[in-house]
Order: sequence, then structure tokens, then C-alpha cells
Amino acid sequence: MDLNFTAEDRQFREEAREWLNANVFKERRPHGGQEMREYDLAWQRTQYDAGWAGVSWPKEYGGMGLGLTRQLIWYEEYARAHAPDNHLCFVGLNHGGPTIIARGSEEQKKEHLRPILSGEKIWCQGFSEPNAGSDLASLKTRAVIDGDELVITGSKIWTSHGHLSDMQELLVRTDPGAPKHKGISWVIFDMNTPGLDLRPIDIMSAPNHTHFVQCFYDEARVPLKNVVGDVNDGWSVAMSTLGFERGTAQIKDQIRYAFLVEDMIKKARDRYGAEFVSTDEFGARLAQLRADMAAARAMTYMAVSRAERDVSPAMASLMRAMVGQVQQRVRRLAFDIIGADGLENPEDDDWVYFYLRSYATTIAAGTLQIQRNIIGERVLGLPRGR
Amino acid sequence: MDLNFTAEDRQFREEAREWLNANVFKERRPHGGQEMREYDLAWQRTQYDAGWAGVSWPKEYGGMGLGLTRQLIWYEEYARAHAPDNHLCFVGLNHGGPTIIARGSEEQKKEHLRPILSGEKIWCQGFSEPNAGSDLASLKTRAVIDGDELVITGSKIWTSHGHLSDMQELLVRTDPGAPKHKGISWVIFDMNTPGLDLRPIDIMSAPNHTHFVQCFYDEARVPLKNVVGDVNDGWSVAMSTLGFERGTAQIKDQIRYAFLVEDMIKKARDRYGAEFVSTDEFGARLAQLRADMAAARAMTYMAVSRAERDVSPAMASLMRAMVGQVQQRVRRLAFDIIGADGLENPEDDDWVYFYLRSYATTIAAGTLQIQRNIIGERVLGLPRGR
Amino acid sequence: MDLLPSSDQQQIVDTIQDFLRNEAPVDRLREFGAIGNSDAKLWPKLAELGFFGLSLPEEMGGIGLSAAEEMLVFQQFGYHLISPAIFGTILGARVAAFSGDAHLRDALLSGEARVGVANSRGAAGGTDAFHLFEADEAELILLCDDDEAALYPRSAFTHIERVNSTDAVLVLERARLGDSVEPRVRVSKETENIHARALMLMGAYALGIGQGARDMAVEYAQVREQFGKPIGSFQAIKHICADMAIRSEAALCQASFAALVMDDASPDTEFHAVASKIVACESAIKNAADCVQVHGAFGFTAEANVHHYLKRSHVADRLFGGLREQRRRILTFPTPA
Amino acid sequence: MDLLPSSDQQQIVDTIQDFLRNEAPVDRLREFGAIGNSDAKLWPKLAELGFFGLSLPEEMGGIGLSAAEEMLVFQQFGYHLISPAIFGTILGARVAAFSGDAHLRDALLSGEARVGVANSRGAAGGTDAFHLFEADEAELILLCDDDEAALYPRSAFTHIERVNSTDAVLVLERARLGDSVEPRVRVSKETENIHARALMLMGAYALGIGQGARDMAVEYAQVREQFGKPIGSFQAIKHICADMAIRSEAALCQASFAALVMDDASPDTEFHAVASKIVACESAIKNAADCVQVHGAFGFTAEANVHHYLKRSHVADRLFGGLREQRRRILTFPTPA
Repeated sequence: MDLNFTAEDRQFREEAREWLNANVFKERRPHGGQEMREYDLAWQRTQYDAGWAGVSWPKEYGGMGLGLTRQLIWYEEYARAHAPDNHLCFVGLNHGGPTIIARGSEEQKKEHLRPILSGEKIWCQGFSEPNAGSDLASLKTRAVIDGDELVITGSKIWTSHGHLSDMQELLVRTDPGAPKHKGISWVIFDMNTPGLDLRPIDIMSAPNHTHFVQCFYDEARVPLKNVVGDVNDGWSVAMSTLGFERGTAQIKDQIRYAFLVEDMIKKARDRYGAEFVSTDEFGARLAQLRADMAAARAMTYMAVSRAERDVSPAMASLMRAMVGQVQQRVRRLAFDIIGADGLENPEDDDWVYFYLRSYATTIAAGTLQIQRNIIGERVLGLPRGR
Repeated sequence: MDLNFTAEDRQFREEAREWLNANVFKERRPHGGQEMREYDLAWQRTQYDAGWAGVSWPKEYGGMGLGLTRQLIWYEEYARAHAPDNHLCFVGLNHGGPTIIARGSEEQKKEHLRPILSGEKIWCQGFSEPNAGSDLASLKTRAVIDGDELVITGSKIWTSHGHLSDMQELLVRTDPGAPKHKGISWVIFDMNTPGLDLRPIDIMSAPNHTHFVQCFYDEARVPLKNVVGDVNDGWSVAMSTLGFERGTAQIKDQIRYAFLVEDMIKKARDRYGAEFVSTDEFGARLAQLRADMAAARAMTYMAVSRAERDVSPAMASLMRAMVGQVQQRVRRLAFDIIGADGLENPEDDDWVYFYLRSYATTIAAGTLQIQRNIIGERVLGLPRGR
Repeated sequence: MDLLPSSDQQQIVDTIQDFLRNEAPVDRLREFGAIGNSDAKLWPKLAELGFFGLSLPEEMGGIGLSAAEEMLVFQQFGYHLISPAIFGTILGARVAAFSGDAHLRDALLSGEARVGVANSRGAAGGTDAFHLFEADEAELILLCDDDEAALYPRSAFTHIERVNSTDAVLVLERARLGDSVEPRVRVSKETENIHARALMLMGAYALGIGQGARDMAVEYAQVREQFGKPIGSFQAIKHICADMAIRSEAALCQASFAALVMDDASPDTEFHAVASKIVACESAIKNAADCVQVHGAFGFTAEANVHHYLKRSHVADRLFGGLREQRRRILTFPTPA
Repeated sequence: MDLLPSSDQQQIVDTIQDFLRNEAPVDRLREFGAIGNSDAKLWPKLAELGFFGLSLPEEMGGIGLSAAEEMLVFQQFGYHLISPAIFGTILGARVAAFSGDAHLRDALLSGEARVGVANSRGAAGGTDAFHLFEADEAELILLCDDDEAALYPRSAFTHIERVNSTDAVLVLERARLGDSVEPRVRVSKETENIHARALMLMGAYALGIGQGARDMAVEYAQVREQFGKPIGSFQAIKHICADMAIRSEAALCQASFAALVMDDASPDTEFHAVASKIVACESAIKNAADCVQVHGAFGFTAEANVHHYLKRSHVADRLFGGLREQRRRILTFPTPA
């Protein structure tokens, strides 16, 4: 057990902090639309141009090739500098890119990696289907090989920002006869391909900004060379990136939420006056969240410590389940503290917006119920019940 | 919808109140042992001698034969007068007796009913088995017919106060070949029968007072005439009393708990001073419980209203699940309010004792998990999952 | 003693249920633009059916029924997410009636006048700061607190500013009540406790919201399949639904009891009205949140109706004073009988 | 940066774990009479193995290891429900060491002297009212608060009165601290913050209790069958166990972090110690309660060991100040780094 950083690590921290403080965008990130795309790309470009992009990417692909500790330092400073969360670049940087790095051909690497890192292309995900949510492997979107092309027909749903994306990591069924995990392929899909139709899906926190799209593929044609890994081996390709992001990026969220709790303490004192104390119902919840956010951050450090020693990734479900629930409690308390003003959802304040968004934290990336199954079965060794 | 009572009902209430106020035992009920048995029998005898026993029993069997509304009034006044809860008489009055009334022979009625009502005999239950808790029907205690006797071998567990009881309502398997609900018989068992051995089981709230016993039957012989209903028809006999107690007695608990919350408000004010307000964390919980206890009481009235109209008994699970949880929250808050003094469990104060006891409220008479299954499947119509 | 509706009462429930199912299906809220006050087009029909004067004495132009019937009807308003302007109109008619202004009363009972609802912004803005709900086209605005209930002309408010409503189908404004303005009509608590009635009816409305969310979740759990089975067959989902049912049952029973106690003119009327609002708003908020979770990603979209229940549950919670205020209030009452 | 034990640290964990598994199985608590202070018979052996001076500098007669090792060991003390007198003895040795009383220090490090623990009765009894834990045969009693840590002779306390302990295996007394009595030794917060260490170690101890309850529940869920299957295969039970695991993970991570921050002499030491106590005590109480529920009626008896975890979790929560006090405390610290 050790909290210490080497002199080189501390030096790196100084440099990161200095650069971030000087360069972080001061403008508020738009909640949707092309403005949001431009904002996110510009910020990614800013990082790339200064040599601060791809902290977890190997150097040979233009990344910084940092070890886990340095990544952690980077994200800590990132959060402390209030750097924006560039959600639109997330899939490219953390799923699509890393998958190509791990399993792509030289040609695929050459073509697709740099545009992700340099803030030219936005990637989205095409995994979930209308009838395969928690049960991802039962996906049905078909791809038939026709010469040197795949012909894709079917539908994907819950594609965040699909309407603002250039490329998609797409899972399709190439062998309908095989067992459900076997006949799947992982495909690089260009969002300008004819035969793709998008249906926007708004979310409840900003009903006038499209967040998800549903994708309809009607005999959309993709070159066979866009399959990453082998045809029918897509499940293993998809799983290969699960371990890529080893929890270092989560630290930014923990630090941000810890800041938010501090803001809330201030706001509660402003609002409820000097007589506001820890024994107040809000005070008790704030105190509890101060403790819980400390623990959430420590859990992230633990996740990184485990990753360094290659401990079972199922253990990460413990952190995800806890953090998702705590974040929801933080947002709910923020919403409660503002009292009657929670009935307003102003454009220039995010408290209500993010309260509503927080309902996603126990749904996205595996519902809390699925997380609990994983913990029960893979961490605790309880028998499967299905 | 109607809250009104008839003039006759109001008259009945007056009489009940007057008698209870004059006769309720003032001494604290002992937490265990022969003192407790004597206390409970004496209080039952007191009621019987004055003609106030068996509010829900038909007149022909010595009861008062009251309708549901009068029963409700009786129990309301009972709670308001702080009358003691005579737990030891509960099984006889609410399970054993009513089962004999519903399904027993004339001889059985003649022999067994009056001693229950008059406070002469204590009954206990012999239903649960070590390997059949929630899954009651999988019970294994065998009874073989030998001439005009049943020869019983096996074991029952979670028999409350078995060591203080005279008689037992006992479920045994008389046909091991039949489907699990079919080969069961309901038997009147005398606790003095040779071949019965008791193992005391203490409970955590009073580790030095036996509460449960485990019963071991080693070829214990019971006259065949002690079978109630037909041999092998015991499951239907057991189910016939489920509906007998239509929720009227629960009103006493709701009223008692509502009183307790009032006491807690007083105690919190004494302890935390004049500055103690509703926005205090304890104040918020007290306020919430004041509202929840009001609802719990209203749920009991609703249960009685439904019983009057013969609405599905599954609906009663809603009340039971809610009330069990609220009672647990009340006791936990009481335990929290006393702060460091919760580390003491004094003989002359029940707050800690009942806090620990409250863990039973989500276990006894069907765990909360089983209640939720019943609600999901029988009230909401969701599909069974096993 | 009977907490269940009589057959006459059940008939009223069936009537309003049929009417709202046809005229105001929750799907209507999906169409942006056709929002909020559009429910006002239902008012004349509801008025004609007698729902606006249900609990007013006949000599005041009402139907002469009791708080119990009114509770049952507001439960249906909540279930169908009818605009909270309904509180302004129906309680407004009551204010007019008890203040003795028969002309205004009859105008309101006819459903032609519109009445918005003012809600204190509390700690946020000082004593004169309000939110106005559904008041942009309203002639009058209901303001109801512990002391009195009053109808103000819209012109009594100043600094009116339209703001984005969290419940986006409702029209929301910030406003201040002008200095020394007088209401058009007012009724003191001693004459008629309209505030207690507002809390009781908000309990009924919130009860309906929670029941709507419960039914939506149960229906989805029955049809949505994962791993080859309806998700409602998994205990993880089944038990969420069971908890929703338990909360709705508690809210239903307390709402019924609160209405009966009010009809009885019991000194515990306010206590039970507050208890009902507390229990019912909790059932509405928690059921709506659970309904999101049962729906998964779909529940998080603006396409499912779930979010309307969630947002409306918060409106119900904060109208006439939020949970913090109701908790303060409930501790002030003496021990109920 | 590494929150996992090094191999040296793991060896210490293995040593104490083996020792306690053999010498202090939780089953020992089932025998009435053989209670509480009977753990004191372990003290000389633990002392000999070096566990009493683990984190004291070598020049003070200790082993010279850090707070991290001490945290890991107290986690095991909690897991095996070792008498909280262990806090009196180990922290008492620290008080003696930092006050410069080498003679007393060595007596305590040898494990032969007994030290009870005083805990304020708070709002109940005024500032001089205490509970004494495991102090009936103790020569000294540890009293530790925000300002200082001190060892008092038992004779400094008056009005000593034996009371029934909720955690019945512990010896509990009420007492008052005499007027103007002086402790045998004292250490101010500025010299050495023993109070922060007590909170940090109580977090570790409570973490262990919660892990013990979790493991007990998981084990039972694997073997107990109902409806023809192990109950752990039902989501209703599986998800309770998962929640226990989540809580224990949070408590483990924060306890580890709090120990490291303390070794770092960071200004956030107290903040993280308090956070650890809050999170760990919650994990202990909730896991113990869930463990009762998983065990059903059996869990409610005095035969299952579950109740020992439940009761001890409340002792851990209330020693050195309960949740209410810790919440007050945590809001007083500046924003941690």
C-alpha cells in the first residue's frame, strides 16, 4: 500500500496542471446539436495539437502511452482544472480506437486511428438492439457477405449522438446458424453509407435535444475489409476492449462529483442560513455524501491498483454499482436543496438537467440489476438462477 | 366510503373502553419464562370471566361473535387502553381454535375450544421444518397410521413458546407418495406426549430467554381422532384459517406504533432540546413516520373494508409488507434517538429490546421477499419465474 | 366504517375514468406544442358533467357531494396527468363560492374562466416571490396558504418572466406579488379551510400519478422480454413492481382516510391531509423513478411517457409546499385521535 | 499509488488471520459466561507477535511499521469480533509512548495490563457521563476526544454501575469522571493525533465486521435450499448479497486510503478517518441487518452468530462518537485535496 508518486510523476503532474489551466475551455458545453459536436472536436484538437491526446493510447499510434499511474494523474488534473467532458469523443477514444489497436489490421489502424485522436472524426456505438438490451449477444441485425462487401439489414438502438457521428463500431450477425456468441462480427461502419436511416430519440433531461438515435440499416453495404478481427469472431473482438479502459478515466467523475458536493454545501448554507447545521436533514445527507464521495474516489484508486495487478475485471462492477448510485443521490440532493426552484430547468444552470440525467447512471453500461447479478455470480460465486 | 359508526357501535365502544380502563393489567409483561405464561393466561382469564374473550369467535363456541366493525372498535380501544399483547394465547385464539371451529368434529370442538378461550391452555404451532421455511409444503415430518393412532417422527422448528405450551397445531406428512400439497394432515398434538423432545432456541433480543423451540418427535403417538378434517387433507385445513383473522387485530399494532412515534417525538425534544426541529435529521424521520403510521392505520381499515366485501386475501400482503417495514423503521429510529445509550439493554426499558425484535417483522409469517413474490404474482399478475 | 367506494361513488369514478381515457390519454403529452393549458379545453365538458362543483353545497351551485367523491376524481386527474390548472379552477370556484361572489363562482363552475396556480418560491426568493403555473392565459390566479385562500387578478403580479419548466408540458412563470394589492376574493381559514383541502386533493392527485407509473411499469414488465422471458418474471424486476404496489396502496388508503376525516369535520383534518400529501408524493416520485429503471434506456428517453410521471410527481410534491415544509407542518399538530 | 497490500503486508494479514482463526473463532462468543474480556487472554500472545506496537517507532519499543499495517490488522480484529478492549490496549500503549512514560508503555506493549475504553454518553448524561467498556478488571481506561488522548486509573471514575450491554458479550458500566481528577498520562492532539487514529482504526474494525457478515450470508446462501435450489440462486437473495459486497468494497477502499493519508501526514488525515468510520460503520450495520434477513428465522435466533455482528456493528458505530457526531465533524473540515 502506497500513496507516493515518484519525482517524475510529480513533474508530470505539474506540467499537466499548467497546460490544462492555460488551455481549458471556459465556455459552457452546449447540451446538444452541432454546437456540441464542434465544441467537443475543438477541445480534442486542442489537446492533440499540444501533444496531450490519447493518454492511454500507445505511442506508436500517436498516443501518449502513459502507464496507469500517469493516466490517473492526468485525469485528476483534468477534473481539477474543470476541463470539459468530451462525451462525443468517448466511443472513439475508449472503445472504437482501442479495439482497432488491439485487433485491427495495419490498414485499419492507418486509416482510422489518427482521425479519432486528432479530433476529426466522431465515433458512435451500434451494439444494442430493440430486443436485445441487457442480453446483448442475442442481437439480430444481419450481415450477408456479397463478394467483397457485407450487406447489412436490421436496426440498432440507444446509439448516443449517432446523428453527430462519422463512424460507428457495429456488431452484426454474420452466421445466424451458430450459437449466439459465435456468429457475430465487429464492423467499422461509415455513417454516410447509403441505406442507413436515423430516427432521433430525445432524452427526458433535455426533451428538445436529440441524444440517442435508432439506426435502421436497409441493405447498407460495407467493404468486407472493414471487419475487425475475423468474420464471426466479433464477440471476442468486442470483449477485448472491455479491459482497455481500466478505470483511470473514472477518477475525473469522482473528483467532479466531490466538487459538486462542496458546491452544494455552500449553496445549502447560502439558502438555509447560518442556522444550517449538520444535524439538518440536508446537512446529514451532505455529510454522508462527503464521506461516500471520498469512498468512491478511493474505489477508483483501488480499481487502478487492481488493474495494475491484473485482478479479475468483474471486481470493477463493485465500483460501478456504487458510484452509479452515489451519483444519483448527489444529483437528487442537489435537486432537493433548491426546493421550489427545482420546478425550473433553466438554460444557464445544470442542476435540474443533471438531476434528470442521473437516472441514466443506474441504466447505462449495464443496469444496476445486471451489475448485481455479475457481482453475485462472478465476485461472490453464488449460483446462477436462470 | 364512510367513517361513521352506528349509535349501537358507539355504545359498544363506550362499554369496551370503560371495562378496559378498569381492568387492564398495569404490570409490565415479562419477556419470557413461566412468569410470562402466567401473565398471559391471567389476562386471558380476566377477559373471559368478564365476557370480553373471543371477539371474533362465534357465540356458540363461547365467543362474542362480533362483526368486523365491532372487532375493530374492540382492538382500537384495546390499544388505546395500553392493554397487554397476550402473545402466548395468539396461536390458540387465532389459528388453532378457528381451525377447529371451521373444520373440527363436534368432539374436538367440545374438548379444545373452551380451554383456549378461558385462558387454561396455551397452543403453539408446529408447521415450519428445518428444511422447509418459506417452502412450507415440502415438510417431511412423517406420521404413520398404526391402528387408531398416528405415530409421528421428525422435527419442527421456529415453534414460538413451545416450551410454555400445552397443545400444538401440527402438520405432518401422512402420505409420502402423494404430491407435496396432498399427503399432509393437520393434527391436534398434546405437548405432554411421550416421544416429544424440545430444544430451546433463544432469540437475539433477549439471549437469556427461550423464545422458539425445536420439537423432535420420536415415534410420538397421537389418537387418530385428533386429526382435524380428513387424513391427507391437512393443507386445505391449514389454509382455511388463513382468512379467519381478517386484519382487525392488526389495528392494535398500528395504534401502538403511532403512540410510540408520539413518545419518540417527546423523547427527542427532551434529549435534543428546544432547538430540535422538523428539519433536523431525526425530526425529518419522525415527521415521515408520523405520516407513514397514519397510512399504516388507514391500510388496516382498508384491509377490514376489503374483508367485508370478500376481496382477494392476496391484497393483504400489501399491508403486511408495508407495516413490517415501517415498524422496523420506527424501532430503528427509536434506537438512534437514544444515541450512545442504545449500547445498554436495560431490564426496565424496552427500546433496545424491541429494536432488536423488529428484525422479525420482515421475516415472520413469510419473509418480505416472499411477500413481494406474492404481490408481484397474485396482486399484479406478473409471471412466475421459478 | 368503509374505505372502499360505494357503488354510487364507483359510478363517478367510472365516468371520469372513461371521459379522461377518451379525451385525455397520456399520449397527448408527447406532442410538443400541444401542452399544458390545452387541457383547459376539457374544462367546459368537465364542468358540464358536474365535476367542478362536485363537493360544493347545492345552494352554492354545486352537486352537494363530499370530499370523498372529490378525492376519487382528483386521483383520476393525477392518473391521467391532467394539468395542475385543475386545482386553480376547482379550488378557485370554492373560494368564490365561500366568499359569497356568486357571479364569479358560476363563471368558474362553467369552466370558461381560467385560473392559474401560484406557488411560493420559498427560501429562494423571499415572501413575495412566486411561481405561476398555467397562468399565461389565466384571468385569475389561486394563492392558498395556511391563513387564507384567495384569487388574484393576473395583474396583481409584477416582474412576470417566463421560465423553462422542468415539467416541460407546463407553462411556468416567475412573478412577484405587487405591494398592497388586494385579491378579487378571499376566504379565511376559519370560514373554510381550503388549504387543507388543497393538500388533501394534491395527495389524491399524487396517488394517481404513482398508480399510473405503477401500471405502466407492470404492463412493460409483462411484455418486454430479455434472456427469453418477460422481465417481470425476474425477481429483480418483480420486486421493484411489488414495492410500487405497496407504496400506491399506502397512498390510496391514506388519501381515502384523509377525505373521510375532512367530511367528518374532525380536528385531525389537517393532520391527515398533510400525511396524505407526504405519503402520496413519495409514492409518486419513487414509483416514477422505479418505472424509469424498469424501462431501462427506453425509460430515459422523451419517447416513453415515463418522464412525464416523474416530472409531474415533482410538481405535485412542490406545489402547496414541498416535503420539507410538510414535515415541519405535520410535527406541529397534536396527536391525532 | 497502490491501495493493495504489498507482499510483506499480506504476510502480516495472513499471520493475524491464522492466529485469530485458531485462537478466536467467532463461535467462542456462543458460550455464555466466556465473554468479552476473555479475549484478554489473547493479549500476551498478540503482544509477543508484535501486534501491539506495530505502528509505534522502534525507539518507542514498537515495530516501526505504518498506519497501513495497523489498519489491516484491525480489519481482522473486526472480522473476528475481537473485544473492543483491543482499542484500549493498543491505543493506550501509544498514549503512554508519546507521553514519554516508557515504563507504562512497556507494560502495555507486553499485553499484561488491561485497558478499558470510556465512551461519552453524550446528550444522555452530560459531559461527565461515560460508558466504560471491558473495564471491570482494567487498571486503566482510555479516554480519547478531539483535544487529547489520556489514560485514567479506574479509580478516577465514580458512580460505577454495571448495566446490561446490548452486545451481551461485552462488560458495560455507567460511570462519571470524578471532579478534578488527573489522568495517569495524556497526549495532546498537537503532539500526536490519537483521536484521528482511533477513528481510522474503528473504520477498519467496522469494515471487518461488515465483511464477516457478508461472508456469513454468502456462505449460507450457497448451502441453504428452498424450493429445491440454493437460496443464493434467487435474485432476491443474490442482490442482497451483492449490495453487501458493494458496501464492503467502499469501506475497504476508504479504510485503505485513510490509512495511507495518515501515514502521509496529510492535512486531510482527520477528514478521511471520519469518512472511513462513517462508511465502514454503515457497511457493518447494513450488512449485519441483511445477514439476518438472508438467514430468515435462524438469523433472528441467538444460535446463529449473525446477531453478534449486528450488535458489534452498533458498538463500533457509537464508540468514539456515533454517526450524528461524525456527520457534524465531517462538515467542519475544509475541502480535501
